[in-house]
Amino acid sequence: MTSDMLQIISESGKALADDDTDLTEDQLVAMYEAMVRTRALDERMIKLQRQGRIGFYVPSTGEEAAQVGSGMVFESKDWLYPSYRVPGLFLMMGASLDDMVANCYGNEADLCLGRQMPVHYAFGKLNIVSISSPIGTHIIQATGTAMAMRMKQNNALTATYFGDGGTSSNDFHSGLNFAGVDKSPVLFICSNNQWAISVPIEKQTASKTIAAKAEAYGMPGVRADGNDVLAVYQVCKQAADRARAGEGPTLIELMTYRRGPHSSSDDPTRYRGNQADEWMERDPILRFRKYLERRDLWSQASEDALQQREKAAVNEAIKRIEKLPPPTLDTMFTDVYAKVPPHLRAQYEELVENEGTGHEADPDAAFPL
Amino acid sequence: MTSDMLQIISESGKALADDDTDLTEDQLVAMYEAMVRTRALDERMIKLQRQGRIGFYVPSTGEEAAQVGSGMVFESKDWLYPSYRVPGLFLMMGASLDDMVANCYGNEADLCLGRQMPVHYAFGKLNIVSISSPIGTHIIQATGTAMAMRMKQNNALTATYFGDGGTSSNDFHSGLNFAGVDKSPVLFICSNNQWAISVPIEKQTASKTIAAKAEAYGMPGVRADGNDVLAVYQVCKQAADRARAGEGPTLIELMTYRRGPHSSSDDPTRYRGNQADEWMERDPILRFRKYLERRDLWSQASEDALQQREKAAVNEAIKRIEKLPPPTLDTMFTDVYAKVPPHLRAQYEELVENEGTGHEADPDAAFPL
Amino acid sequence: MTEITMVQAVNHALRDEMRADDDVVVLGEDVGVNGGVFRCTADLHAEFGDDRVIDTPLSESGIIGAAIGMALYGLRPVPEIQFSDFIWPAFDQITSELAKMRYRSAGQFTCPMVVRTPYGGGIRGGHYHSQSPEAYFTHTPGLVVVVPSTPYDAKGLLRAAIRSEDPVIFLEPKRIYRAPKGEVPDDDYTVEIGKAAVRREGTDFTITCYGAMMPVAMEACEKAAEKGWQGEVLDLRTLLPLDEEALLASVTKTGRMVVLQEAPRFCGFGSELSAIVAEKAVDVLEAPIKRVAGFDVPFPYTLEHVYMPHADRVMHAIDEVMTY
Amino acid sequence: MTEITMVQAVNHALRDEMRADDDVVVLGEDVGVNGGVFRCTADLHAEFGDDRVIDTPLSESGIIGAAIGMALYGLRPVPEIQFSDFIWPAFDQITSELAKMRYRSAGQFTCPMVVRTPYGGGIRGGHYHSQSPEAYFTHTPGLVVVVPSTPYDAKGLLRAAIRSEDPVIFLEPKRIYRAPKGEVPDDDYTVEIGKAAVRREGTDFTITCYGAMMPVAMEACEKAAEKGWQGEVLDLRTLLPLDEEALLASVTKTGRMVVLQEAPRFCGFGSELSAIVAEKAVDVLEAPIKRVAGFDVPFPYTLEHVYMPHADRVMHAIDEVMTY
Ligand SMILES: Cc1ncc(C[n+]2csc(CCOP(=O)(O)OP(=O)(O)O)c2C)c(N)n1
Ligand SMILES: Cc1ncc(C[n+]2csc(CCOP(=O)(O)OP(=O)(O)O)c2C)c(N)n1
Ligand SMILES: [Mg+2]
Ligand SMILES: [Mg+2]
Repeated sequence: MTSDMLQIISESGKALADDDTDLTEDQLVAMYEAMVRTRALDERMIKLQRQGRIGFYVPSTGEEAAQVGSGMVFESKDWLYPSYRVPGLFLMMGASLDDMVANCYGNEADLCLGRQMPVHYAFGKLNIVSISSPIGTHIIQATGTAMAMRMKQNNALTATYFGDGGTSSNDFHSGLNFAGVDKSPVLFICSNNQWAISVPIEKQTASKTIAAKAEAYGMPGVRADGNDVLAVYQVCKQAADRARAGEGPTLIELMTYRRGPHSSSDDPTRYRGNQADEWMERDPILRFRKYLERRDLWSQASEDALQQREKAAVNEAIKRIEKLPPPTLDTMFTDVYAKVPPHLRAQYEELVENEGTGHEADPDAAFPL
Repeated sequence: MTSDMLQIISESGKALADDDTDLTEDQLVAMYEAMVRTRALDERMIKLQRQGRIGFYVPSTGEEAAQVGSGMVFESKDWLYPSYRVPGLFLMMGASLDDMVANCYGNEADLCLGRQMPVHYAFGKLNIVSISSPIGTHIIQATGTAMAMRMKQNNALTATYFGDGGTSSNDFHSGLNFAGVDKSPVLFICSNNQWAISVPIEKQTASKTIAAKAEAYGMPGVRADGNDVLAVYQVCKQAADRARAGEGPTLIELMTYRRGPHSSSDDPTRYRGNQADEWMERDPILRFRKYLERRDLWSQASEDALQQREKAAVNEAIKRIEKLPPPTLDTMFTDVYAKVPPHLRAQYEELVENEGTGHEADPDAAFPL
Repeated sequence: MTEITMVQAVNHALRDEMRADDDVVVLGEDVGVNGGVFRCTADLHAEFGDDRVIDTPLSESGIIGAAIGMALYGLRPVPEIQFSDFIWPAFDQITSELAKMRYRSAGQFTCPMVVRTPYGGGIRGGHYHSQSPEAYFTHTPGLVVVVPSTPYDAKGLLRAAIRSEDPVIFLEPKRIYRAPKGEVPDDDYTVEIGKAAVRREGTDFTITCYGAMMPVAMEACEKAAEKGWQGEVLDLRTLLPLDEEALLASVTKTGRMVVLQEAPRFCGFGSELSAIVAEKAVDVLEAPIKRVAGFDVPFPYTLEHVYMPHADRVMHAIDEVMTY
Repeated sequence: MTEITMVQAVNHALRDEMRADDDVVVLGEDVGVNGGVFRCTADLHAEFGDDRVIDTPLSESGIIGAAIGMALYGLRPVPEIQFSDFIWPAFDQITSELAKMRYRSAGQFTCPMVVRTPYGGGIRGGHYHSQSPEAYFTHTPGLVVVVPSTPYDAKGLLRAAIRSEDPVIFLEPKRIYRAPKGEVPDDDYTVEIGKAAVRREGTDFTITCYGAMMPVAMEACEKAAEKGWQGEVLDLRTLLPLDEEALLASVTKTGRMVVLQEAPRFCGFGSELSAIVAEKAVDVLEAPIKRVAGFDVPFPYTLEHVYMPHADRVMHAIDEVMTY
């Protein structure tokens, strides 16, 4: 890791010199709990996928600090354009476990009515914009929202999350370029987990860092240890303050590592050795726990209680959601337009007339990515 | 103009300290002649357009040094992916005036058979790749060619030209990113003439310079006074040497100014004041002429002879080309595929049968861009 | 009523909607001080300022992507793509994002907006300033595709589009941008999206058309009338959702059909019209359905006048269906 | 002869062509060490190395743009787009550049290459891992569009595509990537581009299909046979240029036609087939031309099995044309 990267907690959990965080002790504990909650959800969901109970999942193991440290800086008027690897962010912003789980089951309880694959969440009430699969498209959309916020002068901000691979996309370029010119209040948060499926960062860009790309767009670029939740918080807080003060966008690079497979469909042993092991030792949760323990904010007892509580909460949500039926057939035809147009009404009617609802999903279909 | 910009000839034509060019006196004179030739062609063609004899034209007035200074560094094995504003480059590389003029008439002598608008040249024998209108698409293509050259290890290089507006395009981003990772031998040459039609550079990017964008792609970015032909030559030569030596790509920013309208369809008085005037004084041809005169390489007599010769050459080419007929009807159907497929053969036959060739072009059609 | 061009009609629609609703903003290349390369946004910058009339960097994907973000937040953006030939860098935003946002979020997020873009040949623009891309959009569920053919419709449809809750691709036939002029009311009116217009009643055959092909269809019908054949000109105006009822009604009445479009024939929009009739009204057909379209080649420059469908070529098709 | 999957057939075609011609290179996301997310490029990196099997940055427009530059210079690139749903960032390169390079330069520059990409539903991929984009490409003059439906054809067509002088969009039906397996010769062979295949001879009706719909058409014909109706299955294989002769011959023989595709119906590829028949063979039709297609909505995840055309739905259409 290079020297221009902010670190506040050392890998062994010691506070480094510049630990002047404005976070209260309650907040610190809440952050820790959020990180553990995120992992509890992830671990349970990937198991569900392995058991064939949901079709697909994307774990964020090892990237909890990036989600939780950044999630601390947003207000309810802010808008978020997330990637698929930030479930913890949603929980922090107020998404319920039921909503998260229902999305992965894609059944009638899913806020998106099972129209997209698992992990493609959308939370309208939380201003968390619908995730789509195409990489990068949301980055310029985030800028557009931030341009509107700047026009309205309401001190709100937009934040968007993407990976190292996402920096190669067309709309990383347009998103940062438009924001730079407009001085829009937007945080571009890159979780540099060093892999885009099987492609390592060296094949993704020759830039020395991701943060260095900010200069091309006339905005500050900052870097933090993405496994250090306080460092993440600090760079995001500073960027957010600047954004709210009308000083424009920031590109934030959070150095971390994708410890697990890209998704439930991926087998990383095909393309990388045991590099992941060394990152086990840099585990963001463990590190923060040591820090809290040093500050006497955490104990084995609180840990045990938390672990039990969070796992139980996930299991209960699954129990509630799993038994619900799939979305009804008519949901295939609604929401294409504000009103169902005649040709879609006709297609729906023909479907119901000809086939009823008796079809079964193909049990052999398997997703490779 | 900022200090990190290479200048070799002062605006008054004086050689500055670092004038250690490797160019011979003959080469210097040839460069001057090429600049004058470029302007002679441009001025004549824009007049032809005003007279309604060709449909469209894009002048490069004031940007001759960028074309000629860079054009000196290429060898016949190199490949060029030009913009529409570098006619002088083509002349230097060996394009004939007849070919240039024929392209603007789009008649049977046009190497592209009148299939594109004027100024969308292609010179297969010179490795000067077909220009298309969409801005930026050629930048990543240039990288692709350079990737192939790197694989073949043949010391050839690719150069691509684009404007300040072009740096906002998707394929500026992909082009530089791929080249950075691959270390491809390619020169990315940006003529920063400070305008993209009516959009000034400040609205195009917040980057301090275009050259600064190089860092995002892990390659050197250099800047030269684009109205100083020797400075242009020097930065391009160094970049070319690096490319041939396997040291990868360079982003080159040539600071200049679009003195004329964007094209024959544009009226710059609508969106900018008389900013152009101050750039008249920085005329690249005048400046280089003063320099040559100081070095006793040029005189009024040589100037008069040159001016006369070049204008006459253009006029003769026009005379030869103008009288030629349009491409024949069958050329509408060839070259869509390597062989004309049955459906196109049928469409051609139907056309000929039903209509003959008797149609006249619409005299009122007028191009706005 | 005033006689104005289609460019002016578009300009007035934008101006009026911007006056009526502060959330309407215009963005694109050269739309600001310059007023657009076709002058469709003339004077808007002076009246509404930098924040609502935005000159963007040169990136179509940026223009549409930013507009989506604005629309999601509640603005009502009207992005301009300078030529529809340059819309492709934005196609990912349009087809993957704009068209699917409402559906994929089950209505939690919507991005109503109007993507305005001049399309079609007839201005000697060659290859990349002349194409007719409608079929790429009409195959994309979630989009509304509108093509006006008169100044009246241009203003009325554009106002309706701006007020609509769906994303609209608004294709402006640049060949008829400046002529002919047409009568346009000075007061507020809209033209309903999703409804075709019968431009000429007839009993012998139907010509379907839209945009700059409407006057060509009319001219061809004049020629046909000289032979005693009365053509019905159905100007579709909205291509998606299509006014299928009007299409089937006209063809049922006439029994013969000529499909006219500028775009290349193969898999063009017109093929859908043929397919619908062959599926739902094949029995009424007294002759094959003839298509008159651009040839299946890239749009040529010098031979533009041969490439583009004109009344004589349409007349050949009419001849064929009438004498079958 | 060996029994292999379509993935293996693609893989072997790439391997064999790369062995035969040093200029053939493969590029894309995860095609290298990882061997492609569907394993189509497995083992190629080990055999041919970094220069010929290139893991690119995450940019489809970069992948196709770079491939164009390579092809112009004389290489024979075979770029992979990981899912055809992600091809849109490259659509500008494909439609503005790849398709038009030969034409606009009057043959001075050409960029033969094969853009391989898996398409279609059936793997529970939802919205963005399931779409069938063929119609966007078949409306673009200058492209060749190929869709294999068997391992044999996949290998033979891909080899022919790599050797062809035209740019080919090679759409691989991922639903049948791994099953059924099929017999594939071990020696060199190609399948001619531009020729349809009759998969089942029949006299009563024609079903047109391609890709993963071919087995669905076959299954539907089995059901129809139970009613005594003999269907002819025409697998188009090449969509552009289309084997119009085979289409018209089959429909002329049977007099009835069902058009089958996974993609949304409206302005889909199948509409062109209807239009051609309505234009050139309307008299042979004894019934309306029925289309069975994806619904005109974005591709849903949970209801995928309802969305995708299956034999029962095809059978409804057969019933309609047979009992008309
Ligand atoms: C435009 C596009 N191309 C390809 C893909 C397939 N794909 C899904 S995720 C991914 C890698 C993303 O890597 P990165 O941005 O670093 O995010 P990470 O998965 O590491 O969090 C790829 C190539 C896609 N979803 N969209
Ligand atoms: C993708 C695309 N969008 C828009 C245009 C219309 N257009 C033609 S030239 C131009 C400005 C280009 O400016 P710049 O790149 O600075 O080059 P310059 O004309 O100044 O040499 C624009 C917007 C285009 N040709 N392509
Ligand atoms: Mg990553
Ligand atoms: Mg410029």
